[in-house]
Amino acid sequence: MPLLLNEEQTMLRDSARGFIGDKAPVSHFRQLRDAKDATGFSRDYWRTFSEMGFAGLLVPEAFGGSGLGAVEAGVVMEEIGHTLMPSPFLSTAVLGVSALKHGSDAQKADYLPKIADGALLTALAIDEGAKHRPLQTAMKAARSGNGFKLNGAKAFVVDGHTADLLIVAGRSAGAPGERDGLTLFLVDPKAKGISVERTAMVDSHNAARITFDDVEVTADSVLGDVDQGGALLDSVLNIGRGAVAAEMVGLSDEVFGRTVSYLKERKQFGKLIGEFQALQHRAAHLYTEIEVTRAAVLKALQLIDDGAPTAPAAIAVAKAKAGTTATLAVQEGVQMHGGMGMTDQFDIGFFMKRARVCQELLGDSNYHADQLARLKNY
Amino acid sequence: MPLLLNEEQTMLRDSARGFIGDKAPVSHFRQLRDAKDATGFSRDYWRTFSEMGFAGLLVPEAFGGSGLGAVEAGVVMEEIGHTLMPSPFLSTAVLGVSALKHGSDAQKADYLPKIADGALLTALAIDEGAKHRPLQTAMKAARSGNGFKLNGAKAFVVDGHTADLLIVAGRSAGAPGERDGLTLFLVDPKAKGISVERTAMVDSHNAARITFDDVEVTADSVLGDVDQGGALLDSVLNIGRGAVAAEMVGLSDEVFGRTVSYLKERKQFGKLIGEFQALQHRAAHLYTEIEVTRAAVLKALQLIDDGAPTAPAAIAVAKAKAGTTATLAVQEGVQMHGGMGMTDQFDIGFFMKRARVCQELLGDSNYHADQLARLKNY
Amino acid sequence: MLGIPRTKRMETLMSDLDQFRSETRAWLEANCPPEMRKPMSSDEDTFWGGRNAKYSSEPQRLWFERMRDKGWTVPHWPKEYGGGGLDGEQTKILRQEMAAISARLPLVSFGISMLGPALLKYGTDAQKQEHLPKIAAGLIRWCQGYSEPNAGSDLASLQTRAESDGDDYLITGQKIWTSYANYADWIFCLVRTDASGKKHDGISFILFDMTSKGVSTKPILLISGKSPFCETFFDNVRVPKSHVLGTVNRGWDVAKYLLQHERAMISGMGERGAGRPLGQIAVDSIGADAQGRLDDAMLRGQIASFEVDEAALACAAERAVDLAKAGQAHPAFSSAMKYYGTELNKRRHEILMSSGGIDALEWESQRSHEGARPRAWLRTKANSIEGGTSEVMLGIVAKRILDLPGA
Amino acid sequence: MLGIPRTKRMETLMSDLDQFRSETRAWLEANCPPEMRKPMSSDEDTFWGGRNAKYSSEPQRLWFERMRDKGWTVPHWPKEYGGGGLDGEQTKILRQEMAAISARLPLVSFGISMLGPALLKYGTDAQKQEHLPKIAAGLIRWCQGYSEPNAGSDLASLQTRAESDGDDYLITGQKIWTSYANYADWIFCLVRTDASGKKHDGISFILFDMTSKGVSTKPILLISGKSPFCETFFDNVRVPKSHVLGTVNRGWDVAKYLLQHERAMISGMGERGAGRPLGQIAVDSIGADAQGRLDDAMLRGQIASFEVDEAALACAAERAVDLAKAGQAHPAFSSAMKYYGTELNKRRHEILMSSGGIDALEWESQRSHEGARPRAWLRTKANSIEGGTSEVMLGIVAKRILDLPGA
Repeated sequence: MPLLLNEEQTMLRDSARGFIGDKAPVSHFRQLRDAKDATGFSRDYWRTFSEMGFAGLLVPEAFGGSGLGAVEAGVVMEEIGHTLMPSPFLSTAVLGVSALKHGSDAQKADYLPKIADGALLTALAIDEGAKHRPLQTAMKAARSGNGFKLNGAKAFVVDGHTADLLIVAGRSAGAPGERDGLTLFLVDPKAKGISVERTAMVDSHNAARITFDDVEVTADSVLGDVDQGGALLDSVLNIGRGAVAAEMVGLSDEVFGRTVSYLKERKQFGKLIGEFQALQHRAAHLYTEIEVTRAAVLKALQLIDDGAPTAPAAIAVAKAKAGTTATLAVQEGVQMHGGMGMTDQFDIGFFMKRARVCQELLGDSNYHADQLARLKNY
Repeated sequence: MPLLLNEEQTMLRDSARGFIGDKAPVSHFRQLRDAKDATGFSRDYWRTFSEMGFAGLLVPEAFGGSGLGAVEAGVVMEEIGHTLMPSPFLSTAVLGVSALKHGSDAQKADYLPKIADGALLTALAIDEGAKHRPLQTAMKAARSGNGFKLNGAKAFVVDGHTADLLIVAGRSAGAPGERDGLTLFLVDPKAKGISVERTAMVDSHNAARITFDDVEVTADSVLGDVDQGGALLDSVLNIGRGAVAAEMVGLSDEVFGRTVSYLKERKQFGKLIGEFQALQHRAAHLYTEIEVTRAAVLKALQLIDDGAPTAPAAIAVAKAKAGTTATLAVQEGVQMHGGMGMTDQFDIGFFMKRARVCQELLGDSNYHADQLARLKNY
Repeated sequence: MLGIPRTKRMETLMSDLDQFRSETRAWLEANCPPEMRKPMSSDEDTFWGGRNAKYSSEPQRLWFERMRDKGWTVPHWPKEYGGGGLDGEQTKILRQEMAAISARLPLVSFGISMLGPALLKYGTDAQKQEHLPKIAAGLIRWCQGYSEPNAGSDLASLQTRAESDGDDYLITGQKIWTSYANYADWIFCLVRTDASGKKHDGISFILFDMTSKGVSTKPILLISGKSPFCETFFDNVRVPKSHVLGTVNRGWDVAKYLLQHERAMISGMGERGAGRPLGQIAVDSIGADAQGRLDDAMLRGQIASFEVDEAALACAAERAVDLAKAGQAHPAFSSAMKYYGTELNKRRHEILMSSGGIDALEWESQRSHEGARPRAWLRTKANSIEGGTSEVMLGIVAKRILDLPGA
Repeated sequence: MLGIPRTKRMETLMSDLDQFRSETRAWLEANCPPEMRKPMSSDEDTFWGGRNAKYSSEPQRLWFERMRDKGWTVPHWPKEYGGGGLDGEQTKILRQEMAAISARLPLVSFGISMLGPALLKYGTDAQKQEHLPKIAAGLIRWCQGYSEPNAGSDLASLQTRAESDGDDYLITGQKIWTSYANYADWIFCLVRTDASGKKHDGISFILFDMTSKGVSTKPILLISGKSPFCETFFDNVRVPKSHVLGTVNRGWDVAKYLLQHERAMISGMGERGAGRPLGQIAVDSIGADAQGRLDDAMLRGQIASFEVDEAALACAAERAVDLAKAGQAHPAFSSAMKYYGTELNKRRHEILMSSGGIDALEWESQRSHEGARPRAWLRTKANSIEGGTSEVMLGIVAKRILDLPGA
């Protein structure tokens, strides 16, 4: 398969770009932030997004979706990266759908059509410590009657404050660090014993800390097999990582574009600053990094869609590379904008903040480089 | 103490610079290399060096030396770094003397005056594997009668092929990786069971691989205390590391100076290449790195002379930093010299080769950064 | 050539200094209130002086007044201007003894750190008499009017104009990045007194009261949140010509002199080597493995490499001071240090963010001290812009130290 | 907008290609000698052709002759010039099938990789008839005369002059970095035919026989040891004017076209992703800890970061080919790839040196294969110089892709 978007993917991109660029430019995000909007995203836009088929992008056609794959998810995420539009696309349309596709027939029939309709929002609750370490999951999932009782706390639950359904990783057996013994649960955030605290993040996007205090869940709420959630979780996380990497490509591209424009308009010492060779070389280097990253991310998404055994390594590469490239892009962006880049009035700082969050989200560059080394046995 | 050379140290530097720069410029080294000289250094020059007091620089005055310290050793090493003069200064005057100073009165009386006279050469035999890991010493030193029997192999023994006395780290107790159980031995390289293979190195300096096959040594040949050689070894290695770091400062400085000169004389595209801002910024960065490194190395050497408890951390910083700076200096040096920098006819490649060897010598930048982390408990 | 006897003449000198040290130690012990011996943890802990100065606590007032009375708000200034009259070695000892008990600075001000040195060098007797004692006594708080929206790195292209009107100038224009302009009593300011020649000529360095008619300020919100920076506007502000510091149209000399002080200050901004090692801060949030090593091998490596660089920079800073004392310092070396120090400080805060992980992403909660870590991180991004960008610093090194052509 | 049916027209096309693939596979299986299915381990394993060509083995001769007879030394060239007449997809399949059995290239030559494309684009019919078949058949070995001692990155400032003398030129000057000039039969060469105008004008691209009177060569010793590079001297070498390729004084166009091919080739030089992972090579010499991780945590981190970059570059190289096929490639993108690929390859070899440690410092022993590792390391330092320096590549990206002013 060529490492290019095909015709349909290009149309999808144009369509996403049209909507996101027109309706939700960075000023839309700024407005939500300044208003300290309680939801953190526009429900109206999400409705339109759903009508356009984006909420159900990955939902199988049998359940009312488009049945598309990781590449298409990446296409949309990249456009989101350009304007930082807050939306439940990642949490619900990517992570939620990817998880629920592994559910029982009943679970799929229950949830997937509602997601495609834009009527149901989900959130994936994995992280517990300061860093993304899914195997370190410690949340207790003790058998209790016919079901389980959950105890523990989750952090960095993206869109956790608006979710209608939580997908929660618990430990039903084994010890933190072990792969066996993980189970995924579908949990109603209104269930007794759950408390959700929205966390105000540096990027003004949405996340929550959620504590579970003797939360009872039935056996029906298990997603996949008990104790065997590790593989399912990997597959869900990997598509999420690819999607976040795609967002970082869009973000890097946007920052870079704005920076190159600034180089062509800002004068210092009687010259356009883009005439200074030191900046030219740094810009050319950054350009190359972004193009290299773009290829790595597309490749990883294609391999996921192919079900290739090399997909996990490719995702580790993509997420690691996208993280370092986005970090470089925003650092160069702020520095080359000089003092103006430091002001809240300029948008460039938003990208720096979002890039930092995207780094941590689903594992930072260090985590994924380490994963690559493990996969290659060294 | 100010982080500057004092008056005497400045005079010492001028004196060393006078001799080394005049008598042993890089062409002297080139000549030895081209001739595949069997000794690898000029014995005549070593004699003069000794007469000037350099061989006995660290030898206590009571044993015919100048009783100076690590800073002064660094002063000479830095000058050596400028011209790559091959000499036994590191192996004998720095490492050998620093080790023998911890010897018994008899050992000191036996060896130190001869070193100061330029009549005795020593070599320190530590490394066994691919990387410098002194605690991993595995060479067996089994008790045998009144003495010990040595079995094993040493690599990267600087000046091992010309040494009159080997100072050998052996394991008299414990297992590789343990600190206790190391003992240092003074061994005659002509002893039965020893075979010395001179290794031709990338930098055309001198090193040897030495194998020990049932080599008998007496109890008198133990340097310091049996099983307790670790601390002694640390102190010897640390002064050696500081000395090599100083050599790398000299080397970096020399390469940088040559490169800046080239930037001012080579024309391309109708300009001196030093007019290109991208190169200017890289040169300015490298300048800063070298100055920062210079300060770190001098500080570490001063702390050694002070017997400060912070000396080991400072040495780790100095050797780690000197390694990365020298690597950067030679890489920029070759690149900025373009094709000419790649030719054997230009000297610049010699510095790249020597920098690589200095990196590995007594622990590379990674080793020392790791040491720093251990010293700081993380 | 070897074995030259060590010089002995330092010894008598040392005993004088030793005595100064013990007296100073005793005085500090007796006079520095215990509350003033803790690291500053908020802006409130800094006493800035000025017409509207407020003490945040009684110990703060006591400590300031005692130090002021001894002249030790500006220990190295001449006594006639309210200083302590100490020489370099004595000043260093005072700093060391203060550091030893973690004593806070009694007074922080741009008057001390920036304007003062320029006044001492370029001021007329009248100007020195007028301004220095008030700075030393914390009576007047100063701000700096340098940058303009279209004169950032290219400071000399500034446009704020001072038109001659009899014995006065009428000043009109806009400044930006004026720290604490909204709290300052007076400003030292670069203005264009002659627009006909080269841009570096025709600039004058002038002092005036911020309550003058036509001065207004507006705070700037940064990506890290609230900031001390302001936009400052001058609309026909009348200033006597006698308020020019140095020669008219030669203000660039004064500015350059002062910038070197600023750069040296900024290069010292990182928390180099002080406090808890970065690796242990990371262990606090990420944990350690069985061997006690940070349980993120990649990050541990990055931290170790950083700490090598940071420790080396601390040595270079120490050496820079010693070189300056010995009269061997290159005047442009502060630019190299400013570049290196600020780039390192940015790296430090990237590492702190990575070490904090998810927890370091919170922006407003009490748990996160209102996002202290991410705000500090974002704030450091300005380090390599303010006081001369890294690019400008590298250019200065290339030109003035390396003498590269066309730099 | 979603759910557009996937296009079906590829399917019939695929079946033709599938058939070509299976035929090719069968032919290779039958005709590629087993000895030619191993990676090349020394220079001897490469067959370069030429008047003095020697086969290092009988299988080498057989394999070359069989491939030559099928036109597959240059599979994508037209059959009339001795090529295989394959289209892009077929050529790719042939390469894939050869790679699948590790088949060696039957013939390596600058005639194929560099001059050929230029001849096909710019050659007259007579020139094509004269030269292409001899290249395809390995009869003539070519070398490239571009760089001069004072025209490195600034290639267009070359000074070798061609003076008109009736129907001939008389060529005088010096070239440098002429690979294998001492073995080559002919040279393609840039010479100045007009010194009056701008430096890019007045250059011609000319072909001549290396046995011509006045040609001499001298090998260059590199920091890595022996090299294929030579200095090449021309002293009044007489060359017919008909040997100019393309238009007289427009040789720069030909050179640029050809340089793009060279850059694409060099950017592919790294051993990207092929063979044993770097981390395992390091484990071979340094060892692993109890968890199987390389027992040098710092180095492990550097290797992992490198492998991320290298894997990403491999994707970018794949994408560059796909973009080119789709007609969407920016013509200057090869400069970006050349820059990135060569910098990465240098980094790879730094890591290999660090991984080898002490053992990788040996220069001459048999144990070290005569210093293979350090020599390879040193050789990579030229990657970012030859075929256009990294600095020139970045400049091209800045100018042609980013359209930055004055680049």
